[in-house]
Amino acid sequence: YGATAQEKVHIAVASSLRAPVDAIIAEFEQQFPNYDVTVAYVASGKLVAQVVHGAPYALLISAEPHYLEALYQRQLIQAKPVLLGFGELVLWHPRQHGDVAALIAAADHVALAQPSHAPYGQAAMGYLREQLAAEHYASKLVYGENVAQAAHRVHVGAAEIGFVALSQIIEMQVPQSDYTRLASAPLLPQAIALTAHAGQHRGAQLLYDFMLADGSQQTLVAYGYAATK
Amino acid sequence: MLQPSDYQAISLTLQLAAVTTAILLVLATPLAWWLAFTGSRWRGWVQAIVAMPLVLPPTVLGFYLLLALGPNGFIGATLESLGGRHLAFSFTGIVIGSVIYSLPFAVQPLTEAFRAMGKRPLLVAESLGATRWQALRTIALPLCRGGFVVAATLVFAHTLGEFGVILMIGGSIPGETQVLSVLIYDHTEALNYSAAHALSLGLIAVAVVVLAVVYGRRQPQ
Amino acid sequence: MLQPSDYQAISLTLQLAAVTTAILLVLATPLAWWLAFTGSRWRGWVQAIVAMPLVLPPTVLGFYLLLALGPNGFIGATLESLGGRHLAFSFTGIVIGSVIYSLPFAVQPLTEAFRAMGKRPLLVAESLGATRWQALRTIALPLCRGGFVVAATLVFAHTLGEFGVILMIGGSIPGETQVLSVLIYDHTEALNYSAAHALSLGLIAVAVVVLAVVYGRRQPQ
Amino acid sequence: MTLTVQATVPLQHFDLAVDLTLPTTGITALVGASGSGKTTLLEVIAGLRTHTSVNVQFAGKCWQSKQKSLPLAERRIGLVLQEPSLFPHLTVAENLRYGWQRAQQHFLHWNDVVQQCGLSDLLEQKSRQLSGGQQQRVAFARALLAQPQLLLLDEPFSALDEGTRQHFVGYLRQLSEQHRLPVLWVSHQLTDIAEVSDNVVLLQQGQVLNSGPVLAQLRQEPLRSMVAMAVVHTPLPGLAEVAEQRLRIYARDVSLSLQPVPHSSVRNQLWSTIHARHETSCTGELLVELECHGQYFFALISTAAWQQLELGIGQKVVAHIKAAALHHPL
Amino acid sequence: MTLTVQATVPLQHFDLAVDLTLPTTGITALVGASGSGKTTLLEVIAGLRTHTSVNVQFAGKCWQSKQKSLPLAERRIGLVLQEPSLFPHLTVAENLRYGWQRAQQHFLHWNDVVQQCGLSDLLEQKSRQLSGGQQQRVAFARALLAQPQLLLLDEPFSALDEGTRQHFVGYLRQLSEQHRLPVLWVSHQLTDIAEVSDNVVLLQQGQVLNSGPVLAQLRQEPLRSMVAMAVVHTPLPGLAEVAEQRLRIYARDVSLSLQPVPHSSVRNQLWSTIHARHETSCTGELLVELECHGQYFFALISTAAWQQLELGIGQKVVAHIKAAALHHPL
Ligand SMILES: Nc1ncnc2c1ncn2[C@@H]1O[C@H](COP(=O)(O)OP(=O)(O)OP(=O)(O)O)[C@@H](O)[C@H]1O
Ligand SMILES: Nc1ncnc2c1ncn2[C@@H]1O[C@H](COP(=O)(O)OP(=O)(O)OP(=O)(O)O)[C@@H](O)[C@H]1O
Ligand SMILES: [Mg+2]
Ligand SMILES: [Mg+2]
Repeated sequence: YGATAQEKVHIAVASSLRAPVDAIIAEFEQQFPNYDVTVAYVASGKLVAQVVHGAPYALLISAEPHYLEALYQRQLIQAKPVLLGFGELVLWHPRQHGDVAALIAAADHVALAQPSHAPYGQAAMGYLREQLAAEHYASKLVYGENVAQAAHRVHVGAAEIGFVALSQIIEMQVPQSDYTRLASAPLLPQAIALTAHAGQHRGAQLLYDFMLADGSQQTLVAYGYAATK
Repeated sequence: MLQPSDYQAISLTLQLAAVTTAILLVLATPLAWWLAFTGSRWRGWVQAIVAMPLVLPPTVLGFYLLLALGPNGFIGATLESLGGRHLAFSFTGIVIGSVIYSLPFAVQPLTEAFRAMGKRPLLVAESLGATRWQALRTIALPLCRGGFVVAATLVFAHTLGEFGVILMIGGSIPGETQVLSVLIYDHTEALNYSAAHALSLGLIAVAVVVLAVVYGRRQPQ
Repeated sequence: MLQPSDYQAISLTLQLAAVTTAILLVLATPLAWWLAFTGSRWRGWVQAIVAMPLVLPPTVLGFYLLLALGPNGFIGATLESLGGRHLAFSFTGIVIGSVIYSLPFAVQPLTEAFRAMGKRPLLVAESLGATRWQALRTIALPLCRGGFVVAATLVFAHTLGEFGVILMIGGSIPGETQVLSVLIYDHTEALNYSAAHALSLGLIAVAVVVLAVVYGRRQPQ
Repeated sequence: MTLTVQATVPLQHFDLAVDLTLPTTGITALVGASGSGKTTLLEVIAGLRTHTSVNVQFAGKCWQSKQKSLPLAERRIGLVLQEPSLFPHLTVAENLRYGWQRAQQHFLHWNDVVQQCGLSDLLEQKSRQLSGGQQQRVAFARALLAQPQLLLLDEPFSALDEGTRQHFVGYLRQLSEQHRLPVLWVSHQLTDIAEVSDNVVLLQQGQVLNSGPVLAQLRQEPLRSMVAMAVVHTPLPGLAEVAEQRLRIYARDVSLSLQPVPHSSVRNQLWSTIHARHETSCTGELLVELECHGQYFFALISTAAWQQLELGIGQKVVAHIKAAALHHPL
Repeated sequence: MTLTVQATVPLQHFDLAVDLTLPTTGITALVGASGSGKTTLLEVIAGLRTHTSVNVQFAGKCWQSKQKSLPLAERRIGLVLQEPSLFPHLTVAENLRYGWQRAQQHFLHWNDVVQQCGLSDLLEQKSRQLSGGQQQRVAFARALLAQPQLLLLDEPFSALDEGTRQHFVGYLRQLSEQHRLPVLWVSHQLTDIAEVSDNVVLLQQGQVLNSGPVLAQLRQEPLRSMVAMAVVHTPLPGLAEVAEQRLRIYARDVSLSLQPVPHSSVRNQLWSTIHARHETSCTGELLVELECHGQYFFALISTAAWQQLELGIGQKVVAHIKAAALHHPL
């Protein structure tokens, strides 16, 4: 490549969405070879700070819709953010089996993302509060920067079980017996928005539409997200 | 303005930094000594390996340390087989992580300080009846004071600010492994800027004053 | 095994580390000189302030730098009002970030090296007809070579591994600000462990060999 | 043309407080007990110690004053410090070249200096692997090769064996005479100083106790009893002919008799007049000052001999000086 | 009881290759030209330079061999290196105390040593602010206060003025005699060495050229023509009575005549026999070796005088030695 001048499209994506977004962008670039999409995988808090301070992103995908709302308030994104899909919280227990309460009771450490800023962490915390009395889990929780770190801990065995995203489970091809879907946990909305200076960016507009189109929605589903429609 | 959890984090952070600095000075001194004076052809390699913790991103280093220290890891498994507990998510674990991560900041300035001093003063001290250990304590330590100050302040300051390794190994458990840097990070991620600013400012103010006192006491040439 | 984006990140990382090291040696030398020889009562404070970048978590430091360098920040706004562009999300921006973050690693070892050398050799060189600059280059530089090696390798290695500041200021733009450490971090975040392992191993191998050569060339005492 | 130094520099137990004017020709020796401030004074002149109350002028040019400090590089000083201060990362040749290549004209030649200082075999050696005396020789040669307009030497030959030191003292005289190179040197070898210096400055506790031409200084305390030697200019009637124009005569090499002595191995017999008689630190010994054709020298004799020979001021005596004493190193 | 050293240490241009046995009583001087290996030998004995082919035994105890190296602390050496090597962060008193407080018994007393070395006023001073000579004195005192069983001194008095140096040389003799402290010292002051040493070891290019009692060495080349001095034991018939048991007589202080001379300031007139005649480096001068009651000394006379007095081996002559020459420092 390089023969024809490609238009660059900078986008920023929540790191938990890396796998499906990579797949969707590959399709997009095949379909629209004039565009070269570069993706920064950034946690939502950083993403907000960066956009506020002049980041050149044309399109944002966040696992925290209300962070995007904040940007919308400041008129840094064009329109109200739109839902792209829903993530799903699961409990990963590769070495033990049983019901969730028993697993937590048996574990020394339960990994989850930091509830103060990571949506999967918030969801996990909410779930725990609803289902169990604090003394059953409070001393066992180990927090990660995000849901990926929660997964690392279970992966290396430092924590026996952990609250992770269904998309990660699919990504890692975890057998069904090793995780439990948490029906009562809320779904985690993933939102998409065009930034204020994406106006003249045709590529960004195209990608935005592509993301919301059926094909992409199917890809998201394949990666463990619930579709919006 | 600060909450109890902040105070807990501050005290934990200072403990961690102090313990790490103390351990590193003890570990790094003989290692730096060997590096400064050995004629071994492995010297270059050892020195390079000591610098390794620097080239990996802290979270990645933390990942590998977690692997080693966790129950399935080499160190963790050994400990457990001996009836102990693995080291992930414990204060001991984050101390080990900090020690490994800051190793080069302690070893390298000390190595240079020893090299600059040379062996001569110690031999003279020994000829005056000092044991090797006394010579080290009464002569090498004060003569290499500059190197020790640099090593200690770099390690201390770096441990105050480090969070990638600690977060990974420690799991941010309040009162056990949730240090100030992790807390500040969490505040900024949660867009809770005023809390982040307050803690950062406090950290900086304390550090500036401590370091200015440490540095200010040294005489100029 | 490695993808084009990996190669791009590797080359960018090496560039960043090299540029940062070069800039820091140039900046840190006069500063360290002043710190080593001044009698000013501000010395302690200046030295403490130089160490400040260490005590903040990298992403938090990055956050403040973003504030300063971005279009609304003091520096960024000034640049823009002068017809330039602000510095966030550019290679220049991450260079500035790395330089500030690694400043203490360059200044402190150099200060100690200058102190240990003392002024005497330079005065002798000047009495032999050398200008101050020649004396610095032909005498201080080789005599303080140890200090320069420590400063350069700490800065270089640290810049290779640094990612908090860079990620914040740079935003991981491939070919512009996506350095290797950010890439490795991304791989681990994406649970893409094999890619992360491969890149980490490669980084470590290259770094060990480079450093072993640098260190190995030094004669023991 | 003079070198003037006014300085007040606080030291540990006293101040260095000098106001000196020295000629810029010939060799001036700086002497004084250990810790009297010699090194400090030399460093003040060289510009290594700067202090607000220092004023140095060389040949009409201001080197150091309250307002200004001439850069060391422009002073063109050949400096040998008490510790040799070689550049340890350079070889001997590189050390020597350091000043050499920065000099404008080269009135002192590379080969001459290297050979006189006995460095031909050492040129390629790392300077940190030199013995103490070798280091001093390199430091001296390096100072010379920088083609200085003033030599400032601080105990430059203290680590050399006697033979070598004698050679260097002679070389110093030669440099001073052939190249009109002014020299200010510190040394503890009073005989060396008496042999080659033109002027002497005596420091005590940071102050100038005495200063002036060496001939006069040798006739005064404290040098008189410390050195007990005189310098005379040849020819002198009664003295065998010698090549040197300047002869040192040690008091202890001179004996007295009332009449010339035949059949003695002593060949120089000078009719002299007893000019003065000085006590020495040793009871039982006298220093007799003799005058001979307007020149002065001493004889060291025992009080008993003075009494036995019934000597007195103004009396004519024969002074016997061993020929060998006139040029033997010891 | 001996100190034996076998060593082969590669140096820059040659090897230090010695196989020495030295007595552990009295003072042994190590002499040799600049760069001949004196410092290296001292450092080998002290254990500062370790090398596989070094073997050192002191008083029957192995200090250094292929297998073993006695820790420096247990050797109890009083070491003064060529550069004084004080601890710069300590005061003078703290430097002195460093060895003092680690010693078992204290046969050398603090006050004596401090006073003899002239350090009373310097005790509180930071040692990095001392003059060169002051540093040497502190280093010497520090070595003594460590209560050593052997003194190893490398040019310990080279930065001292002549008066002070004389004092220290005398003090060294006193230490050796009163405390039976063996001393091995390097010095370039041949007169000092001749004055107080019992034995001399002469190094040349890393090898022992000569070694033995000082009386014998002074009668042999190269010391004979370098020092031109003898040491005699008193009393000696014809010599005025003196306090010293050991007298040095410089060849240049001795003149010869065929008959005793009346009316001369020279009071010592010894009937002696001409034992030998040696050439010197100076043509026109001879060193005449004289025998008197089984003791030997030299006279330095001119060849012309030899001829004029018609001297010959075996002839009886009167040697005139100035009384002053017998104890004057120069
Ligand atoms: N570290 C070293 N490595 C190799 N050669 C050395 C080293 N130090 C000194 N030499 C060489 O060994 C020889 C002996 O050195 P040494 O210092 O023992 O001489 P010295 O007799 O003490 O001389 P001086 O009277 O000048 O002090 C010298 O020729 C010197 O160049
Ligand atoms: N940096 C210093 N600060 C204060 N006092 C000093 C300093 N250096 C030396 N002195 C003191 O100043 C005095 C003069 O020292 P200086 O070195 O000039 O003596 P010196 O005449 O060269 O003696 P020496 O013959 O022993 O070398 C000494 O009494 C010494 O203790
Ligand atoms: Mg001096
Ligand atoms: Mg020597």
